[in-house]
Amino acid sequence: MIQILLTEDQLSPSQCESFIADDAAGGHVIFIGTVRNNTSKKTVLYLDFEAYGSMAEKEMKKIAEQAASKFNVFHIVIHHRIGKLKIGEIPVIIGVSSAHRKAAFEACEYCIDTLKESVPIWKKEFFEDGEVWVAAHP
Amino acid sequence: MIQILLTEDQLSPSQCESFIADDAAGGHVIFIGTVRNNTSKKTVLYLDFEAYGSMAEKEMKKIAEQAASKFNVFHIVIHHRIGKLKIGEIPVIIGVSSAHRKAAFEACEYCIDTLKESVPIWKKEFFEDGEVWVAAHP
Amino acid sequence: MNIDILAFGIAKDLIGKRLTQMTLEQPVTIADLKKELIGLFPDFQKLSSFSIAVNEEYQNDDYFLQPNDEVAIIPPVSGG
Amino acid sequence: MNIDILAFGIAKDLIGKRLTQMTLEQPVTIADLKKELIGLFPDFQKLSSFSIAVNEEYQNDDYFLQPNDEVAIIPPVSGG
Repeated sequence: MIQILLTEDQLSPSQCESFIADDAAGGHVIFIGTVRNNTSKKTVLYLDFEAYGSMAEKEMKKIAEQAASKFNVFHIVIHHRIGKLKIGEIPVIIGVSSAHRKAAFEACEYCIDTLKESVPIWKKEFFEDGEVWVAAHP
Repeated sequence: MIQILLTEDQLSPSQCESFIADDAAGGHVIFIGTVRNNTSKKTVLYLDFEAYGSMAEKEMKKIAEQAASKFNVFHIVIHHRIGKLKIGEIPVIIGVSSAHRKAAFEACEYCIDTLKESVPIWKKEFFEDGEVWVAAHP
Repeated sequence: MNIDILAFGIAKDLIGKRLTQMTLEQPVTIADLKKELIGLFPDFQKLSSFSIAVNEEYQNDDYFLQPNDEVAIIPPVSGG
Repeated sequence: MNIDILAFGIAKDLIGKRLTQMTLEQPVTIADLKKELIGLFPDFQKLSSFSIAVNEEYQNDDYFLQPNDEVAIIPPVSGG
């Protein structure tokens, strides 16, 4: 089963872990992204995430479906938060369960790598002396 | 930092997640192993884990130290449970945090792969019609 | 034809608003639209790249826009 | 010399107890100990493999055992 969530509320690792639980699963791999306090050695104050919501949900669903067809897994959950996030807060959680662990590792890494390439979500980093849309410029 | 735990008590994913949290970390990868309800299509009732406790703790610490030296990571936690575990219960949790996610994925997978090769812990599977020490025979 | 265009992230900042309307002669491809955008807002050329989504799907430069399409400018994404 | 030997997992089942004592002529290597164990408990040969740890570290077949070593039989591990 696949679960996709795009929300302004706090994300919950334990909720994601519950969704992927399965009596036939032996391995669960969870990726939790957090807001780092620095980028290129500059101190980050906070981030602001914006999404093209309806398309972002569709793209996340596509990624989960692709991962489910490429790897031998049971369940995939992708939760992404938008809005203003402080250092240490969680913008993204991806969880995958499988009978054998290798498939869960591969599918989880595939989902986060692909999400970062194709899902229409943008983050702006706020520094003490300015702000910048991440990855916008070469 | 490294944290190793070998215990008869229930393991807690959220406790492991808290240990690896770091304001400079952007990626956290958590592996949660659970007891599957089947093996080679036979129904498993429960497992019983036994350890050479003092050596198992040393070996887990070595693995975490090796992973920390091979990959660019911040924190590694390895918790392993022993005793009788029911289907769905958690024998092992491994968590790794890093600035960039790739290192956390690699270190986490390295730790669980190596743990399964070298840490002196043994599990016996209990079926309706018998019991077997896993991996003991060819 | 008139086309409603959604802009996100830095594209919204460059255009100055989230929803803008452009009048274009049919037939018009995504390549034509991109050229038009760069003409109006030269800073689009400074971006690493930008894509166009139509009805919530990425489309290539040779796609022909239709009157009721929902068109969105997708600057380099940075989610996760 | 007398050596205390710890046995775990299936090794404990084969020997029948967790702690056993063997009397061996010095010098004695781990290879010698393994041969002795197989002589006493032939089912050890049926295992996929088994290792010997000395003072909580894996040691190779050519390691010479010392009187106060803590020796442990490590059948194929299956943690995780």
